[in-house]
Amino acid sequence: MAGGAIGVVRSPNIVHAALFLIVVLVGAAAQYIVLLAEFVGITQFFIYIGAIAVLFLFGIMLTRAPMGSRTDFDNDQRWPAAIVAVFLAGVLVALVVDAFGNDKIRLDDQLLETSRTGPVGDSIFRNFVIPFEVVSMLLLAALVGAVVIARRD
Amino acid sequence: MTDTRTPAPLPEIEVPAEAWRHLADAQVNVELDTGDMILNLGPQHPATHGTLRLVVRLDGERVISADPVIGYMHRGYEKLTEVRTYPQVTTLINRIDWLSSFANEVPFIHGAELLMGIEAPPRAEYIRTILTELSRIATFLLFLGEMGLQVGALTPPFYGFRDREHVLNLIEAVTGGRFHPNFNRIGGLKDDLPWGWINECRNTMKIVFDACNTLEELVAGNEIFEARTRSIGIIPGDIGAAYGVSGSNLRASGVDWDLRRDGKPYLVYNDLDWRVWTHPDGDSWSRYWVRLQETRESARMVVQMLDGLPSGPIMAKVPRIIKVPEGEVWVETENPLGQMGYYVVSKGATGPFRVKIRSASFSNVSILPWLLRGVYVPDIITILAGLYFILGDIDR
Amino acid sequence: MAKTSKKPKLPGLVGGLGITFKTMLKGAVTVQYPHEREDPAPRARGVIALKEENCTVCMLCARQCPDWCIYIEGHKEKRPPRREGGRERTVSLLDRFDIDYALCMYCGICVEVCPFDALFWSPEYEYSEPNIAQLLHDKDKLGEWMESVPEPEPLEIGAEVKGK
Amino acid sequence: MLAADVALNQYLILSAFLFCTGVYGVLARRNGVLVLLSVELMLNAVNINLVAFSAFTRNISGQVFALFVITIAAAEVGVGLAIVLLIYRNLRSPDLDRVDQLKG
Amino acid sequence: MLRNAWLIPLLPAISFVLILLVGKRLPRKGAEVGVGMVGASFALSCVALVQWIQRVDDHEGSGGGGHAVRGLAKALVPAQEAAEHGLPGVAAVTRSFTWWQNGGVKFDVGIQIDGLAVMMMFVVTFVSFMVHVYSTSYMEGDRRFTHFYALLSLFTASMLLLVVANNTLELLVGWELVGLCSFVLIGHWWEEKPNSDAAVKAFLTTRTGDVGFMIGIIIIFFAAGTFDINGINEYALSDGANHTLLVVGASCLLLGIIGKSGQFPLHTWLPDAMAGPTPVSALIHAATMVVAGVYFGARLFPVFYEGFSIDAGGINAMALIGGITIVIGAVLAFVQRDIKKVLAYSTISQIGYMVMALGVGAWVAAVFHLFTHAFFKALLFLGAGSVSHSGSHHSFDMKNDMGGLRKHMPITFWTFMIGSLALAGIFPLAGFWSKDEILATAGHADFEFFLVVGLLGAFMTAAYMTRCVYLTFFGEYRGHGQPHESPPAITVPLIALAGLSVVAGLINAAPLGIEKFTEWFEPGVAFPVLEHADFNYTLATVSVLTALIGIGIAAYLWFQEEELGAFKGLTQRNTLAHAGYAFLENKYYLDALYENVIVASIKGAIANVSYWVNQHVIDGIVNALGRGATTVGRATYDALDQRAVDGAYNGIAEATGDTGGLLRYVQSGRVQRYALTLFAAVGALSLALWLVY
Amino acid sequence: MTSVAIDIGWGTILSIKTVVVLAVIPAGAIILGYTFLLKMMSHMQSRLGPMDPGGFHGWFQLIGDGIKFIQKEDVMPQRADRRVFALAPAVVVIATFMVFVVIPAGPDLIVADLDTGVFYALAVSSLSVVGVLMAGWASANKFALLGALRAGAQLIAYELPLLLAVVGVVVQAGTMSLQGIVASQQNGEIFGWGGIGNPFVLTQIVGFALFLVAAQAELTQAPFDMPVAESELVSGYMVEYTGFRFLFFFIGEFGTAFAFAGLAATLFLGGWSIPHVTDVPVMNVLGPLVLLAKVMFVAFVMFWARFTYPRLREDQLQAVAWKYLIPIGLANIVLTGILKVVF
Repeated sequence: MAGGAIGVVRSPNIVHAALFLIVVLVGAAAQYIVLLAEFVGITQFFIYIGAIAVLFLFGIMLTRAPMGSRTDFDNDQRWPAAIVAVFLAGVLVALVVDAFGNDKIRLDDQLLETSRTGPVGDSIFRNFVIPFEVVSMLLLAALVGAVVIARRD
Repeated sequence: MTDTRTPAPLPEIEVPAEAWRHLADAQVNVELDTGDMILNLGPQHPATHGTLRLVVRLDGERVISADPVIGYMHRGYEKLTEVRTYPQVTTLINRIDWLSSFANEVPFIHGAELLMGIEAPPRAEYIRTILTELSRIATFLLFLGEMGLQVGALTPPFYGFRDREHVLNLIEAVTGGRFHPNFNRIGGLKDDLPWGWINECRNTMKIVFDACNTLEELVAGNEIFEARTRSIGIIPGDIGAAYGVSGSNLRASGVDWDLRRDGKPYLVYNDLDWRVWTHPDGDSWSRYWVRLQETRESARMVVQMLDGLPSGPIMAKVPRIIKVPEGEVWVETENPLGQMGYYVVSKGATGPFRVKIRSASFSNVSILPWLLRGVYVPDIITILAGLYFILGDIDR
Repeated sequence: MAKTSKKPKLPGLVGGLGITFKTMLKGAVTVQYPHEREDPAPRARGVIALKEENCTVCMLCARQCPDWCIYIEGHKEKRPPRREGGRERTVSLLDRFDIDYALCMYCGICVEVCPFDALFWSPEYEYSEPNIAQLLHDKDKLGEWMESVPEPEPLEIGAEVKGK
Repeated sequence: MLAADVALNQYLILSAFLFCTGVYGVLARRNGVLVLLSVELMLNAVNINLVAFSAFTRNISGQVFALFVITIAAAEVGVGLAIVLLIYRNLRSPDLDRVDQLKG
Repeated sequence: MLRNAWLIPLLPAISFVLILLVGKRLPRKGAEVGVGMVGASFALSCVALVQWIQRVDDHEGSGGGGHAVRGLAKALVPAQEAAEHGLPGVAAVTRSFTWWQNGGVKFDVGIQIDGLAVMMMFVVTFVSFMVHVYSTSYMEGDRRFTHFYALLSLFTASMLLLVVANNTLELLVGWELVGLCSFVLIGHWWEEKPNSDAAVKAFLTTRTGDVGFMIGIIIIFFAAGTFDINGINEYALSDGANHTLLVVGASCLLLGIIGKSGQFPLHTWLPDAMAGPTPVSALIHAATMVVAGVYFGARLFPVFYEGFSIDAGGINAMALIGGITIVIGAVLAFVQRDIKKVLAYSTISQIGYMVMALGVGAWVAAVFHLFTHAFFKALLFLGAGSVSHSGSHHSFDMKNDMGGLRKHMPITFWTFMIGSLALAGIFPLAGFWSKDEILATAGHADFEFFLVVGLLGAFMTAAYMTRCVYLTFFGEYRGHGQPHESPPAITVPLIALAGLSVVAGLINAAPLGIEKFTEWFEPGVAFPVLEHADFNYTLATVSVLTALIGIGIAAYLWFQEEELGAFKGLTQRNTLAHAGYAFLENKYYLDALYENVIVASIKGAIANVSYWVNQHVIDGIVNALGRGATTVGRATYDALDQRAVDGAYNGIAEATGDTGGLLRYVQSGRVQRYALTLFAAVGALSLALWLVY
Repeated sequence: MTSVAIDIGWGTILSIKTVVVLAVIPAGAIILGYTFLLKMMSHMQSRLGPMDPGGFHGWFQLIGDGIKFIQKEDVMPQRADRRVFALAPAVVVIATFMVFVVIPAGPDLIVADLDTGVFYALAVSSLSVVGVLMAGWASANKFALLGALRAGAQLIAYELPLLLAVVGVVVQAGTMSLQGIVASQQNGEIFGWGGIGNPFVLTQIVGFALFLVAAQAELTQAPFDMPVAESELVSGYMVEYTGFRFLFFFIGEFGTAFAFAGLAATLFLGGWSIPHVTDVPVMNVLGPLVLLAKVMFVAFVMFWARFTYPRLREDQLQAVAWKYLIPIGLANIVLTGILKVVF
C-alpha cells in the first residue's frame, strides 16, 4: 500500500500512476474489512475502484495519455515539496505516537455487530439524514457542474 | 433498330429537404480541433466485404471524411476480353459480380446477339429470365442475412446462407455451376432444364417466401435493427442519381426506375405481371426493405414464368465459329446490384475489339465520401452493408 | 398473394426470439461431410473425364481453354488402312493429356467444343490434394473419372430433344 | 468467538504516511490528473483514520463519515476531471504550471 | 376502504405518472387514463363515504350496522333524536408509519380519515371527475392536451394528499403541490404574456401567504411538539396550551389561508387566474386550490378556536377578514365584463362566507357551505366554459360576445340558472341551506355584525348573478359565432352537478329534521364543543327575501332596459358597432348608462371605486413594495457599492498594487506554490502547538 | 460451517474453497461455452456445431481449444506497455473469481456469507472494467483503445441499472446477504400461498428483466457488444491478445456470464433452494445441482438474446441505460418500497 502510494506520486507514466492508485485503494478497502467495517470496505470497492478509478483511467485515455513514460511530470518545486511532506509526516507521526501510543482497537463480535450494514444504514438515515440530503444535493450539483464544465459550447 | 447508345432517361424526382440536414450535421465542430484520428478500415478489415479499403478521418467517433481506396482486386477484365473469343468472355464476366454471375452474362450475350442480329428462341429467353431472377434471389438472400451480421446479429446470415443454398442447388442443377454457370450462349442456352426441375423450383420458391418472412421478422422488424438503420445514410434521390447510384439503392430513395421495366426491353419482363418496389426514405433500412420486397417479387416472377414456360428449341441457328459483324452496341440491364452495362465494339473478329463494363457497385460506392461525412463509426458499417456492393463488381 | 405475413404483430424483439427458438427445435441442415455426403446434381461440373479413345488430338480444347490449363502432346502414327486397298491412315495418338485443376476455371468450354465427345463432366468432387502439383491430372487419372460420369438425364417437359 | 487486539497506532501512522505522500504529490506534480490522484490519496488517508477511530471508539459515526467522504470524493473527481479536461482543451496540455493567469 | 384511503390520492398520482410517460402514445392522448383513474378514485371515495357513514351510525347504536348499502339506506331516513347534538365521538381512522426520525423528532407519513376528510374526498374526487370528463371535450385539440391531463391528475392527487394528511408536514407538501399545479395550469397557455403573468402573480401572491403558513406550522410545532394534526388539536384544546404561541401561530396560519383562499387583501390573484382554462378554474374554485385554505381552517379548527378566542364572541381577525372579503368580492363582481371574473369574485365572496363562518364558530356551517358551494360553483364555471366553448366563440366577454344564448343552449342555460339560484341562496336549493346555517349561527353566537354583513352579501350575490345571467342568456345575441349546444361530454357533467346543487343542501335541512351533515361529518374527538343554532324561520325568510329583492331589483333594471325600446335599438346597432367608428360613442353611451343605472340602484359607484382601489391601490401596494425593493437595491448599488465599496477597493487595490509589485515573485499564480506554503505552515503550526502543549 | 466434522483449521478450509472456486470458473466457462456458444447457437442457426472432438457431440472441442491456446505463441505488440498488458487478463479473471466467493450453492456451500453479499458481488464485478481499460490502453492499438473506452463507458453506465434491479430484491428480502435472500425466497409466500416459496422473479419481474438486460451489457454481449464489435473494431480491447492471455479473457467472459447467471438465479429464482426441503445435508448435495439447473436456465435466456439480436450503437446504448433502464429501476424501487411498507 505504501509502495503503491509512492508509485502514485513518483511513477513516470500517468496510467501507471492511476493503476498504482488502484493498488492503494484496494489496500485501504482491505484495511476497512480488517477493521470489521465491511460496508465501508465494499463501498470503497464499488465507488472508488469501480467508479472513481475507472473515471480516472477514462479521463487519462481521453486526454491521449502518451504510451511511453515522461520524465517531466514533476514541476520545479520537487525538493521543497519533498521536504515539506517529510516534515509534515514527521510531525504527524510524532503527534500520533505521542497521543495514542498504547491504545488498542479491540476487534470482537460486538464491534462486528455494530458495524453491520443495518446499523450503518440506520445511522445514516436517522442520525445523519440531513447531511445525507446535503450530500445528495452536492452530488447533483457536481453532476450538473461537471456536465456544464465539460460541455463543448 | 433504335439507337442503341442512349441510356434510358432518368425520371424527374423531388428531393426531400431534410436530406440536406445530413450535410449540415457534417460540420462537426471543426473549430474545435480535438485532433483528428485517421482510421484505416481495410483492406483486410473484417468490416469490409472483401478488400475495400476505407481511409476514415475521425473526430471522436464522427467521420470527417471517408475515402474509399479500391483496386486491390483489379483483374483487368476489360483488357482481357480483347484477347478472348466471345464464348470465352462469358467465363470471365461470370466473375465480375460473383454472387449473381448469371445476370452478368445476360447483357453481354444480349449485346453480341444484337450485333449479330440473332434472336434467341422464346424458351431460351424464359429460362434465361428464370435463372436471372434466381441469381437475384440468391444475391439478395445473402444480403438479407449478411446485413444482420453487420449490425451485429449472429444468426440471420446463417438463415440467409441456408435458404440461398436451395436456390444455388437449382442453378447448379441446370447449369452445372453453382457460382459461375457459364450457361449463356450466343443465340440461346447451353442446355435445357433437367427433368423434375420445375417442381423443385416451385418448392424452392416456397422456401424463399418463408425465408423472406423469417428475415423480415428477425431483422427488419427488430426494433434494434430499426434503431440502427432508420434515417442512417440517407441518400436523396437526385444526389444518388447524380452519383450514378442505381438499382435497389436508388429505388430505396424513392426513384421509381427499374431497367427491367424502363430500359430497352430485354428478356421477357414485359410478359410478366410484376411491380417495381420503392421506398421514399432513402436510408439503410429502406434499402433493406426494398431488397426484401424485390426478393419476394422475383420469387413471384419465377413462379409466373414456370407456369408460362413455352416449349420449343433453346438455341437459334448460329454458325459454329462465331464472328460478330463490325459495329458497336450499348446494352444495359438491371442486375441485382444495379445498372450493369456493356459497351461492345466489334471489328468483325472472333473476339470483341473493346469492351467497356459499367458495373453497378463501382458507381454505388462512389457516393461513399459524400454519404459517410458526419456519421458515427458504427454507422459506417451499416451504411456499407446497406449499400451492398461486391468487390469484384467494383474492381473488375 | 401474401405480400407480408399477416400474423398479429408482436414486438420485433419477441418475434425474433421466437424464430430462433423455433429454429433450434427444428433440427439442423448440416451435412456431416466425411460421414455422410451430398449428391451433387448430375450436371454439376465436378471434374473433367477423358475418354481417351475418342480423342483425336485436335487440340481444340486446349486452344479454347480461357486460361490454358490443358496440356496435350501427341504424335502421329501410320496405321494400316481400315479396308483393304484403302489409303494408309494417319492416326494421332495421345502422349499426354493433362489438366491442371489448380488453374482450371470449370467453365466447361473444352467439354463443349470437343467435336468427338472425348471430354465429359463428372460431378465427382473429392480429389483435393495436399500438394498443389498433384492437382495436375494426367490422362490416366482423367480416364479413371470416366467411371463416375452419369448418363445424360432426361429433360423437362417442353424441351426439344436434339436429334441424336 | 472473534477477539483480537490491534494497535490503533499502526493505522494512524499508515494514514499519516499516505497523507503526506499525497501532499507531496499535490505539491510536486505538474499534471492535473496526477494532482487529482494525489488528492485521492489524502482522502483515503482521512478515511482510514475515520474508520480506525470508529472501531476504536465503537461509534459508528466514523464509518458514516467515511461513506460521506467517499461520496464527496466521487463528486470531486467528477468536477476535477471536467476542469482538467477543460484546461487540456484550452491550453492543449494538462499541465498545471501553465495555469498561471492569476500571476501577480 | 377507510384504512386504505391512501389509495385515493395515489390513483391520480399514478395517473399523472402514466400520462406523463405514455400519454402521448395513447389513442385519446392520455385523457382515458386521467378519467379512468380519477373515476376509480371517485368510486373509492364513495365507498369510503358509505363506510364512514355506516361507522358513525353504528357508533350511535341505532341498529346493527352491517352491510354498507343498508347503512346508507338507513342514513337517508330522517333521524329523530340523533339530531339532538348527539356528538358522534367517532375517532378518525389514522394510519401512519415513521418516515424518518432525527434527533428524537419523528416525521410520519400517514392518513387521518374522519368525517371532514371523507366529505372532502368525495367533493374533490367528484368535482375533479366531472372536470376530467368535461375537459375531454373542452380541451380537445389543445396542443398540450396530454400535459393538461397529467397536471389535472396531479392537481387532484395533491389536493387529496392534503385532505388525507395526518400531519401538518404532509399537509404542507400537498399544500405546496396544489400551489405548484395551479401555477402551471393557470399558465397553461403561457405563450401569451398575460397568462404567464397571471400564473406568476398567482404563485407569488399565494407564496406570500405560504411563508406565513410555514412559519405558523413551525410555531405550532414548537408549541405542541408534534406535527400530528390530532395531537395539535388536542394540545390546542388542552388546558396547558400556551395561548400566546397559539395566537401567533393561528395568525400566521391565517395568513396562509388568506393567500390560498383568496381572502382580502391577497385576493387579487384569483380573478387574474381566470387566464387558465375554464376546467382548471372550476377545479381551483370548487374543489382544490381555494378551498384548501378553508379545509385547513376546518382541519386545525381548535387552533383557531383557541387562538382567536372564538367562543368569546365579538370581532376576531378571522371573522373580520371573511366579512370584509364577502363585501369586497360581491361589490367587485358587479362591474366585470368577463363572466369568469364575475364568478371569480363571487368565489372570493363565498369563500369569505366560509372563513367568516369559521371565525364565528360555525364550523359545520362553514364546511357545509364548502360542500354545497363546490357543486354549484363548479357548475357555474363549467357552464361558463360551455358558453364560451359553444356559444361565444371562446370569449368570456359578456357584453360583447354573449346574450340571448337561452334559446341556443337550453341545457347550459337551465343548469346555469340552477347554479345561480343556488348561489343566490333561494329556497330550497343547496346554497340556501348552507348560507342560512352560517347566518343562523352567526346570529346565535353574538356575532350580529357579521349577520348583517352576511345578509348584505346575500343581497349583492343575488343581484350580480342576475346581471350575469341576464347578460349571458337574455337579450339579443351579440357574438359572431354560431351558438349551439355543447356536446354531451360537457352537458352531462353540468346536469350531474346541477342535480347535486339542488339536493346537496337537503342533507342538513334543519326544519325537515335532517341534520345528517352535522351528524356524519362533525368530528367528535379533539374538537371544541360548539353550539348549533336552531333553525330560525324569521332569519331564513329574511335572507330569502333579501335575495329575492336583490334579484328583483336587478331583474327589473335589466329587463326594463329590454322593454324601453330606445336602448333596444342601440343594442341592436351596437352589434354593428364594430363596423364603424361612429357607433363607438353610442356604445360608450350605453355602457355609461348601464353603469349609471347600477350606481343609482345598487351603489355601483362603490363597486367601481373599490374595483379601482383594488386594482390600483392594493395591487399597487404589492407592486410598489417590489418596486421599492428594486429601487432601494439600485440605490444601494449606485451609492454604496459603486462609490463607497468600489472606491475603497480601488484605493486599496492601488495601494496593494504598489506593494504587490514587490511581492509578485511570491504570488506566482500557481496554486501549487500556495499549497506548498500552506502545508509547510500547517506542519510548522502543528509542531508549534504540540511543543507548546 | 458447523457441519465440517473434523477441525482442519480455517486456513485449510480457505485454501480448499479457493481451489474449488478456481476450478468452478473454467468449468463454468466451459459448460456455458460448450452448451450455449457451440451447441445452442449452432442449432439456432440450423447447424450442428462441433460433432467430432471427444466423440459425443464434440464435447471436447472447447478443452481442445484451450489446449491449443496454451500452445500458441505469446505475442506482445512491440510498443505495448508490457507489464500492464500482461496483467490485464489476470485482473479480469480475478474480478470474476471474486464474485464466486459469495454465491451460495447450498446451506453450507459458500466461501463467505458476507453481510453485504450482493453489494460485494456487484462491487467486485465492476473491477473487470479496470482490466478491460488496462488491456485496451496497453495494447497500443487504436481499435483496442476505442473498444476499451466503449467498454468502460458501457460498464459504468450499466452498473447503475444492475444495482437498481438488485435493490428491489434487497428491499423485499430485507437483507443483502445472498444466503438470507435465498432463505427468504424459500420460506416466502405469495399472497399467502407458500407452495413454491416466493421466488422473487414473480414479484420482481421488472427487476429480473432489468437485471438480465444490464447483465447482458456488463458481459458485453449482443445487443450490447459494441466494445468487441467484430465488424467495426475487430474484437475491441482483445484484438492484440493471443494464446493463453486470450484464453484468460475467454474464461473471464464466460466465467462472468456464469457468475451473473448465478447471481440472477440466486436473487430471483431462489438459488439452491427447493421450497419445503430444509434438510441441510440433503440440500448440500442437491443444492449445487438445483443451482446449476437454474443457472443454465438464466444463461439460456441471456445467450438466446445474444444470438438473436443485432447490436445497438454506442449512443443508443447509453440512451437505453439512462432514459429507460434507470428510470424504470428507480420506479421499481419506489414501488417495492411502497408495497413493502403497505403489506
